[in-house]
Amino acid sequence: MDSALLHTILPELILAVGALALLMVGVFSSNGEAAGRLVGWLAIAVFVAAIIAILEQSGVSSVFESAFVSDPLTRFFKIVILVAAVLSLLLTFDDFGRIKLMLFEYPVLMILAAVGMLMMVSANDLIALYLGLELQNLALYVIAAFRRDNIRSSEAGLKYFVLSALASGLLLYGASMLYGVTGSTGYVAIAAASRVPEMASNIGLMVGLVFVLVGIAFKIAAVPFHMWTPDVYQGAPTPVTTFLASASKVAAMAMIVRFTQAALPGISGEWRQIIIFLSIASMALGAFGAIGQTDIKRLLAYSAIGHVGFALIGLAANNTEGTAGVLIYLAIYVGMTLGTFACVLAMRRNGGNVENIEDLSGLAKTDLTYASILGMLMFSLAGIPPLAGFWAKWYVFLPAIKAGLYPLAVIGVVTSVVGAFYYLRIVKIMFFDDATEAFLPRENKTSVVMGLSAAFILLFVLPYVGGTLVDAASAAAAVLAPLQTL
Amino acid sequence: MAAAGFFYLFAVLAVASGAMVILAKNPVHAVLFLILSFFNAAGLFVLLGAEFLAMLLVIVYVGAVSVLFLFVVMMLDVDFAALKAGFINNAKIGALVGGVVLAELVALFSYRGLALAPTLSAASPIPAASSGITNTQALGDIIYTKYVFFFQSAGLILLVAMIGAIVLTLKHRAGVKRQSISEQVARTAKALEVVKVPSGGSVIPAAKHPEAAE
Amino acid sequence: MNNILSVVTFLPLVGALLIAAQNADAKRNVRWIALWTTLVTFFVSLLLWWNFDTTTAGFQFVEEHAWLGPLKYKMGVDGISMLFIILTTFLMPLCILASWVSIQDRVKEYMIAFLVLETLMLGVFSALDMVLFYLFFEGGLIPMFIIIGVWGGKRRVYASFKFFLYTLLGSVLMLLAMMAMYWHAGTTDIPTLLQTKFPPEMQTWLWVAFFASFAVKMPMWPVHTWLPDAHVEAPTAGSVILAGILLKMGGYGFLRFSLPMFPNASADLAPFIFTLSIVAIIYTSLVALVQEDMKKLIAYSSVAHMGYVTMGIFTGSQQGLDGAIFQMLSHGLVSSALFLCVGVIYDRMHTREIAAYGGLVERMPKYAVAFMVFTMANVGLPGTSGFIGEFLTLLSAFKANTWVAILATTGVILSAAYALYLYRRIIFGALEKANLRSILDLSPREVAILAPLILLTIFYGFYPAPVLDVTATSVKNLVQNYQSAQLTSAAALVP
Amino acid sequence: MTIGLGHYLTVAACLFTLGIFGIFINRKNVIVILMSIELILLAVNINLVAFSHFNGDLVGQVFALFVLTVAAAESAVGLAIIVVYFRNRGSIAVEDVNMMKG
Amino acid sequence: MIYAAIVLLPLAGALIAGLFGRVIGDRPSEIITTSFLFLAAALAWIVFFQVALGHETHTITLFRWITSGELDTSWALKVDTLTAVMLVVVTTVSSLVHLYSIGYMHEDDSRTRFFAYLSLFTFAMLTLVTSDNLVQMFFGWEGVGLASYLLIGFWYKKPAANAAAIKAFVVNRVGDFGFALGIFGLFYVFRTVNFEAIFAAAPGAAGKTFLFAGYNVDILTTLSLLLFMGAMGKSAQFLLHTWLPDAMEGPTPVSALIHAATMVTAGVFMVARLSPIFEFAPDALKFVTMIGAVTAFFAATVALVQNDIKRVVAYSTCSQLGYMFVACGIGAYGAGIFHLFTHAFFKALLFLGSGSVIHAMHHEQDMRAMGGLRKKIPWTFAAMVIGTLAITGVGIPHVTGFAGFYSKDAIIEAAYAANTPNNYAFWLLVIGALMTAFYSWRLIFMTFYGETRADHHTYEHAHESPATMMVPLAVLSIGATFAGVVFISYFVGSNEQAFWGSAIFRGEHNHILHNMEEVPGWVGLSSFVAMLIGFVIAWVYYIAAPWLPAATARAFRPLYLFLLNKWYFDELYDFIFVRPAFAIGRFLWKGGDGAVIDGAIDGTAAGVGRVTARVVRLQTGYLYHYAFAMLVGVAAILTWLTYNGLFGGALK
Repeated sequence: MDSALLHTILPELILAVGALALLMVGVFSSNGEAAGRLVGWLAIAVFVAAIIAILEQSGVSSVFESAFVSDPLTRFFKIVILVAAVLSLLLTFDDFGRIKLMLFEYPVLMILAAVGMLMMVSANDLIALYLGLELQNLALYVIAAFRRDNIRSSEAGLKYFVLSALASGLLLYGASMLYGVTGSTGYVAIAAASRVPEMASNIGLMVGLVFVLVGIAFKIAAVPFHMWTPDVYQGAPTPVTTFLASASKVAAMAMIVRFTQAALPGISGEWRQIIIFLSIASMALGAFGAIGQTDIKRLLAYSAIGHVGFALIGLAANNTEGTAGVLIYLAIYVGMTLGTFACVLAMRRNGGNVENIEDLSGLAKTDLTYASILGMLMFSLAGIPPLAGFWAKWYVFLPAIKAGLYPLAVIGVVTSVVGAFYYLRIVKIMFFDDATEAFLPRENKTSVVMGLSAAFILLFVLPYVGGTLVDAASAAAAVLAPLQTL
Repeated sequence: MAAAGFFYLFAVLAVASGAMVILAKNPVHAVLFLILSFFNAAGLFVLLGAEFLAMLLVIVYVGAVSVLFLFVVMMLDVDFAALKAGFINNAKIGALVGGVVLAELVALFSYRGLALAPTLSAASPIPAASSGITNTQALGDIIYTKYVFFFQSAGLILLVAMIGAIVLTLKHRAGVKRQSISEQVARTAKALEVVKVPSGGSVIPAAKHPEAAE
Repeated sequence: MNNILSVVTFLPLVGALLIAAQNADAKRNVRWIALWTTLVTFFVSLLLWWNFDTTTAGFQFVEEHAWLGPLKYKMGVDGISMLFIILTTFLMPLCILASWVSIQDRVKEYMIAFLVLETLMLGVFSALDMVLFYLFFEGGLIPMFIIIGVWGGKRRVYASFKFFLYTLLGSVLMLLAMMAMYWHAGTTDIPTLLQTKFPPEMQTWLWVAFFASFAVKMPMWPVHTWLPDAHVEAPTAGSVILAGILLKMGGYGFLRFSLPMFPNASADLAPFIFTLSIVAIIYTSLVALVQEDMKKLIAYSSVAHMGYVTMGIFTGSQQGLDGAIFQMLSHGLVSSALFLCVGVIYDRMHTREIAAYGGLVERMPKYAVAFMVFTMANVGLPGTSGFIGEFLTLLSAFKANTWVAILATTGVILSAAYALYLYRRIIFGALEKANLRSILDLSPREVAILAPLILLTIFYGFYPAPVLDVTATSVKNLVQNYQSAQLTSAAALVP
Repeated sequence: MTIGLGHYLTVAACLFTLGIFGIFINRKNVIVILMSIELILLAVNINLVAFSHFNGDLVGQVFALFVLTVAAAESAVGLAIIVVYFRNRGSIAVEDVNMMKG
Repeated sequence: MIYAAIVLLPLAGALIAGLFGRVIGDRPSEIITTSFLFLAAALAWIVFFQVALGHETHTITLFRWITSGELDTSWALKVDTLTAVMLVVVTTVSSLVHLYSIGYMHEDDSRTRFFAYLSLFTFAMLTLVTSDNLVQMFFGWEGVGLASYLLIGFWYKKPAANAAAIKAFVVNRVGDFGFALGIFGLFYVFRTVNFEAIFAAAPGAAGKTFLFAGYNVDILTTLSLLLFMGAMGKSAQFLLHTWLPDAMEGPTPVSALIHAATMVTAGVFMVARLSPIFEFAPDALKFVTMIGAVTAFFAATVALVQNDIKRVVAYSTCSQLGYMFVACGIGAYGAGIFHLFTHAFFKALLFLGSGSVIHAMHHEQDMRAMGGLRKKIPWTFAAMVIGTLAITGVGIPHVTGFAGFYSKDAIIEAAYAANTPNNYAFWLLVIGALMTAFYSWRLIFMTFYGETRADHHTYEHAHESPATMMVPLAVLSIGATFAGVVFISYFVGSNEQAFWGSAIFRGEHNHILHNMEEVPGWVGLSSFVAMLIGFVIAWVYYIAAPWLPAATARAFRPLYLFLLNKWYFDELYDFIFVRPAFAIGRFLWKGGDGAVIDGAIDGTAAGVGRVTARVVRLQTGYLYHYAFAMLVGVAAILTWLTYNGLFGGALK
């Protein structure tokens, strides 16, 4: 194994080897509870090591017959994914510890899921894409159902599994069609084929495109392939939901970005139509669906659906700015999501976690810091400046306008106003309503995540924070620029 | 001609038994139909010159997966009487949509045929029959070389599946005594304490170890 | 001196941080810090006025720093925005004082919200980057939403949501237009955009998008209904800020963006604006006549007065623009003062029902005088600041279209009717209600709040030059550009 | 009469559709849903092998090989989840899997 | 300097009394304001002699006011003859009213406020008459309106006073609506609002047209009419007169100062001041004449039957203002101003006399509850008689007479000379004179003659007013007696041209002065005869045959009621303006804002709610529905794309 190859796959290697090692550590340690914590912390160390390995990388390299690429784009996604993984793992300790669920398998599965995500991000081949996706999926099915004694958790796992397997099947069917008509599973060859003029309306290519996109759309929870989201978000343990909503979503978006732009630049007209459709449907349904919710996790699920719609706007623009917009959107969205779920985790009363939105009533009177952070997150999710959420929207709408997608942009902003309603509702409940019983004291790790998230969305407006991120995203997006010539 | 005959035989049987999988009222029957379907698909594979995959299909699916299905179907003490497959009210609309998809796929394939890309060139050509390399060998040649990445990834997937299946289903039943070797090894003499019991007194020192009382 | 604008803008934020560091129980400290912060800000802003060069139309006190990519942190003022800054910093200490006693609940949050709001408002008027402008423009929604929702009246939730969503819907369209402008001009720098010539058909769309935002903010008929609700429910100081400054952002936006950047569209759509303005003036005046809630009445009168502003702006003439700016400033003083007046008796009686009052002059002569001055200013009596703006805008309207002038001038009759009718029902008459017999006249604190407003209202009525001089050059420049744009487009039509 | 690519694809499409159909026509037993998914994967495999044959390229078979692998793993996890669910709910009727909705 | 002093002294008084009245006390406030006014009056007389008789004209610019582009207005003092006359009238009457009020208001708690208002009014009136531009004039115009509003509503506890105050302000605003439009129009046409510049440019605009309200109309006629609308409002002319009688709710000195002598004559002043414009708008002048004549007639008819002593005088004022407008309308500005000048004396006298009566009767204003007072208050009686003699124009033709004799006769003669269609102006004015005599004497007879109808207690305690009230009556009586004979030669007579100088402009087609000298002799006598007839009828009705009024009223009951109810103008306006305004307001509020706009918004919100409910219902929780949704999605996308890709080709 030559050193260039090693360097390219080092992050994944660290994670995979780390997972195996931690498995050993867990298996051979005696005390279950302590082992879980130990492995958890070690897993964080592994993640951090992987992040460092990614930061060490530079340039563009592709290995394994070009099935695996590493470039600024993949590194951007990977860092976001790993940061999300670290923070959602951090949120796990207290919550799982309380219900005696901090088993060592959990961190190991998370690492393996992360490996899968990283493979999805780097996939430049349909087989690599599929394997990465499945590696991630299988781990996620398990951790979604991780509370074995909890019927909601197992129902979430079941639903997630069944529908996800169906989606994988659809994706595979599409992949097989793409392979069939282009004779290759590699993106490079597929892209070359897609650029041939007579392939422009090739049936196989169309069918392949539709089915693969549908499969990925399921993962990012775009309407109408979103149906699993509210149920799974609600049923899965909150730290798992956090992971699902952040890292998994980023990985899937990375997949769709590279698949559309790197594999099928020749038929961008077609896939953009699909993306626009998904985008509009997601934004609208996300906005309307969330209004009717009483459970905060379900609400966040609909919010996530809506946000995917917004992120897809950047993709629909099919230009470098659009890609950068997607990246920025995701990074900010992950920041907001982590904070929001940390806040959800902090909603604890004597009986344990509460998830009803009404439970937040009058929070500003009992815990102003908490209420302020959550309120800020809500305004940010609603896209009100100067918070980060606004910038997320700015950077996806901007390229859409450049690309002339005016109706899409108008629909987007109108739905964002509808969406603002339910975010405001939460603020209203916290700030305007009468106080109810106070929550139990916040736990340190939860507070840390909340604080980090709040600092991020508040300080994004500063050039050191936002500027850095925007520059990185722009550089990352530039990788795909040569492919967008059509 | 014979190939065509076999194709139709396998194809029809595969599709028919596939249909029975979803229509059978008894899940056990469904599993058996699934096995039948797989057998026929394996037949199709053989027709296509993919002997290794055909064998694999039979071994992995019929031998392992389907048996696993049967096992679970039987294990879960399901009341089969209650599980009679009543068709849903809106099966018609479902059938309609499903039919549309199928019709579209089939119609599209036949309307223009499936044009293959002019850029098409085999990355790993199937060795000519004259070369004497069997299908299995040919696959083996590339799986461990060109596609080692996929192979390793598949290994991880299986690992995840294993961990997952175990962590989900393994029950740590309370009250079940298990041997703990490490605890046994780590046993010290203190585990056994010799106490003098004063006549009429208690073995347990009062309020010294309140948790011990539980 | 070269970053004085930023200092003015962010001083309140510093104050807010200081307050955030205070213990929530230290209400006294919190109030004093807030007051001093706003006072210092006011005095620093006076430096701006002092050093302002009235002979140039360009932007002054400009500062520019790198920000996010192509976006720059760029601040600066010209004759159009200068006075709004002073108005803002001037009204803020009054707001703090007005809340001194009436706000006892969650004082810390209240003051933070106000100070943050001040920073955002100042930012709106001094931003020279479109996106920066939008940031401040929209950001103001958050503290205002909180202010109405937390310290508001019974229907505060409805009002705050209406306020928020209404204005948000308007401004998101503007955001898209800004993006389109960015792609066309390659920059979000306002001075550059002011020089950019947008193609006429593009102008129309951009104009409409900006209009959506500013019309709601102004508010213009028929998108005004959030205002009465918001005013009625907001605490006194909230109403003051709402009427005094937030509404001005719409007018400022028209002056800063719509008119100079899309001159052809503005000229084409001026009749549309005139129509809405006239409807606003007549319609809302009539509605004001029958109100039973004091704040609602004043709110409707605000809508009517803003009608003069929009009308004046879109005449595209020196008098119209001068008048519109003056009307906004004057309205900032007068309607703020009226809301403060309502607040004075609301604090005592806890009702805003007009019917609950009557004959107050007997017990509150000082109050009656103050209220009279502001009522008359509201009516547009010459000798008060209310007259100048109304007069100038109507004067300019006559040139634009006589029908517009005629219909708009009916507003002076109606405004007299509703304002005096209100005054009569509250102040005059016999003091019959038993619970009013012990009502107290203005306290020294309230005098301190209202006295500056009275003085300025009358002073500017007699001597508006300090204001008109500041705006003159910039407005002249704007008008020239506007008119030359009409000429070039007319010339372009000739083959 | 030669059997061409289209024939195989048609067979695969039929199985594929049956698989999808099986998922939502079935209201009683979750395991049948798993079987339907297997049908879908089988259809995919037929596609892949057929393409592999007609393109003269082994990659399709490699792909199919991994699909088979993954499918097996997926079944294992799926069945595990079903077992867990059954323990909690005492039923694996699809109609009963609706604790959460809205 | 002296001009500034005249204008600013009242302001200073107003500010001192208004702001510090509570501190310094009632009496000092009264003394300060009154003495300031007397000082101003003295200065005004000096100015009058300097300017009017010395033929000097001055314009002093104080400081900038509104500057915006071409619009450049300043606070200025323009003093020419016309102004000087007004200065004299205003300051004299005002100072006397101040003095009078010290006595009249001595029981009132809010005296300082009253004096502050009076001085404020005087200030506003003085700025009005000294303005050199339209905007400052408008300032004064509205300023006097404010003071009038404040003073009418001075007794704020009286609902009627409040209502009258608002009515006065709002009706005046209707007039100001026209005035303001006129200013806008003048600015639009001439790009300036300064009198000098406008007057210089006006001839050039004569006969030219512009587009106004969609019609091509004569510039100067239109603008003159608009400006005259302001005058109609302020001077309570027909259609906009309704506020004046109601304004009598204010204290009587106010009625004397504002609603008789000064403010209401501002309209006349304005027409005279703007004569360089009106002269080029003959159609507008015809309208002025017509309105004036109709008002003179109409108000007189109403005055015939009123029972409130002040209302009689108020309608009389209204009527007399009509005379002045007729004079202006036919181009005899000098005569109009002359009548204004004399009218100020005798009408103030009548009002203050009425005030004295009311004072004596403990604020009883109904003449039906008076009678026989001449013995109780002889000096007041004497003053009232002088006033009546003056207003009815008693005099010996070609020899001498009271003030009204000169001024009114001049107008009636001019009206004949103007040769209006059918001489309608002349006849209306003559009939008006007849009625004037009737109602004026009716007032005297009902109040001072016959048996008293007051209750015993009141009558017994009726007493003569204090000196502060009687001195002004005396001074005004002198004015009412001699103002005519002294000044006739300047205002309309031989020295006319020199007296007015450039203050009044007469177009080249204006031959009214010439024509006046050629009217037949009977014209000169007609008013005298009318006056006599009126007096006789009054005598018959109220002295000789006291049962006759009631009988007449019964006989002509509809007519009587029609007049008693002031031609039902208030009811009419209430019906067509006030009620609809409130009704429309309510409709727009509840219907427009409430149902339509908020309805649409709330409806949208409700619609969102309905959509939400459907979306939520879609999420059934059933796996097969979820799968089904996915399949539908696939089918839809596939169908759309293949349709487009294969058959449409539109994507490329």
